[in-house]
Amino acid sequence: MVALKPFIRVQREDFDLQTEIAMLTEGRQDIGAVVTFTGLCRDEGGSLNALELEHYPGMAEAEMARIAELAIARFSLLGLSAVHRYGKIAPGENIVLVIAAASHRQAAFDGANFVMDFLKTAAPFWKKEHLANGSTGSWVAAKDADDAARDKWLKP
Amino acid sequence: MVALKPFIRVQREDFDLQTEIAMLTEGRQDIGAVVTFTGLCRDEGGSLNALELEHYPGMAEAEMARIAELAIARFSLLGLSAVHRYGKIAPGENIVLVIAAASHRQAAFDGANFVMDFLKTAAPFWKKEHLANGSTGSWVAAKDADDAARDKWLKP
Amino acid sequence: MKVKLVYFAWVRERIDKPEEEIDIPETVVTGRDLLNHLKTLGEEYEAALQYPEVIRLAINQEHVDHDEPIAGAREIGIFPPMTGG
Amino acid sequence: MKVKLVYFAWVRERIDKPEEEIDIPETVVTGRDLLNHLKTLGEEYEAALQYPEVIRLAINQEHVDHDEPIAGAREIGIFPPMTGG
Repeated sequence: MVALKPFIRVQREDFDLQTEIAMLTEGRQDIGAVVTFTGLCRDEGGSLNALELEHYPGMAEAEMARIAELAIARFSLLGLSAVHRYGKIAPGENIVLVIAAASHRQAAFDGANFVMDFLKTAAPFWKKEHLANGSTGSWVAAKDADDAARDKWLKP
Repeated sequence: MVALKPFIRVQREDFDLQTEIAMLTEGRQDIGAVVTFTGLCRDEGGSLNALELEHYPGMAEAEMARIAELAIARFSLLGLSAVHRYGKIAPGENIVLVIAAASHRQAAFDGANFVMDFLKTAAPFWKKEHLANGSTGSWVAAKDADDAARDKWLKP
Repeated sequence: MKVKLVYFAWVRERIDKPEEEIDIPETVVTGRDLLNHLKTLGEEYEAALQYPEVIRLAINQEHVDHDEPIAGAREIGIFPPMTGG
Repeated sequence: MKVKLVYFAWVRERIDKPEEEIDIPETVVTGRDLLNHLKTLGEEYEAALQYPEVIRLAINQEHVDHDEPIAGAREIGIFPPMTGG
């Protein structure tokens, strides 16, 4: 059996969920559950004008693929896509999309959740804040909570 | 503060994810995470021709709204939609859609997962199998695993 | 007391009607009593309600336990465990 | 040994270049040695690598620990903890 290959993309432009889902499900009759996660830019109560997403070209795609393949094997997924944007992103805009397809619902939920937790802590992307007052804010700090969310998948 | 009202629909026709998500997120800048769950009809290895979905009109919508409101309160959701189809549905077609929007990712994942677990066990829908050999199969039996999935949310 | 009964899925198929209005004797107090009463109405009811412990009840479109009093109900739904989603 | 170094986020901003090719002395064996060596190259490196324990390293685009030997590396990425997603 040929192992399922995930769809991985790092791109400037936005994505369309219906199109991305169709890439996984079109013509198939064995998929019973599709879970999508979309991460969006928040305005932080009006203080944020934009986020600027920097990434390590090549390594970003490779890490996303590595994480996706772990999820496919662990949750017996029937399809997986991960798309991450870079560049300047305004509040309300999409940043990241993960889609997991499976026979049954819990595998699809777990697959998408797993990919997001590892993507946050291992895929080489960094966010810089552009503030509403015109100044360039600081680089977003990594959160301990994100490490904890990842580590829950590592328990025996 | 006015409590957030979920979008609830029971309908014959299919739904479009991008349109449904836009209903929750359009014009907002406080949503950081959107999780969608789509349940599809599987062909069960080729043995199934279609599922026929029956529902209790009125009560179906009321139960879905009740479950949705529990999820909104429990996970502080910023948006929630649940759409369930009825009638004859072929393998590969959509059956149900749940969308949960929140500030942060875990609340959106938990909200959608919670709604699906309760919807499976409490919303008045029933599935009948139409088999590929032309006969009408039996009504799908309720699964203990679905009760167990629901009960994990009831632990103290 | 007159009440509208609505049936779904294999309960509906076995009773062979989607709904009916029936007159309930005063000795019928709870949902459980109602199921037992219906089983006396004919073969088709007996086939539908053979295993009353798996049957679900709704009064005025809200889930209730079998020991719930049915007094004042306008509509009682009788159906198998749900399998939507 | 000659190696290409690539910097990201505030490491890139403080060193004030996205990448460079440098010549590494033979005494530099591990990633940790490399960070300590870079700190001797000037103020901007010292500012970027002031707290080496938070710095992440990648050899040939794969995450590695600080005690990983760098022998044979074509490209070493040096960057802060990731904040994507």
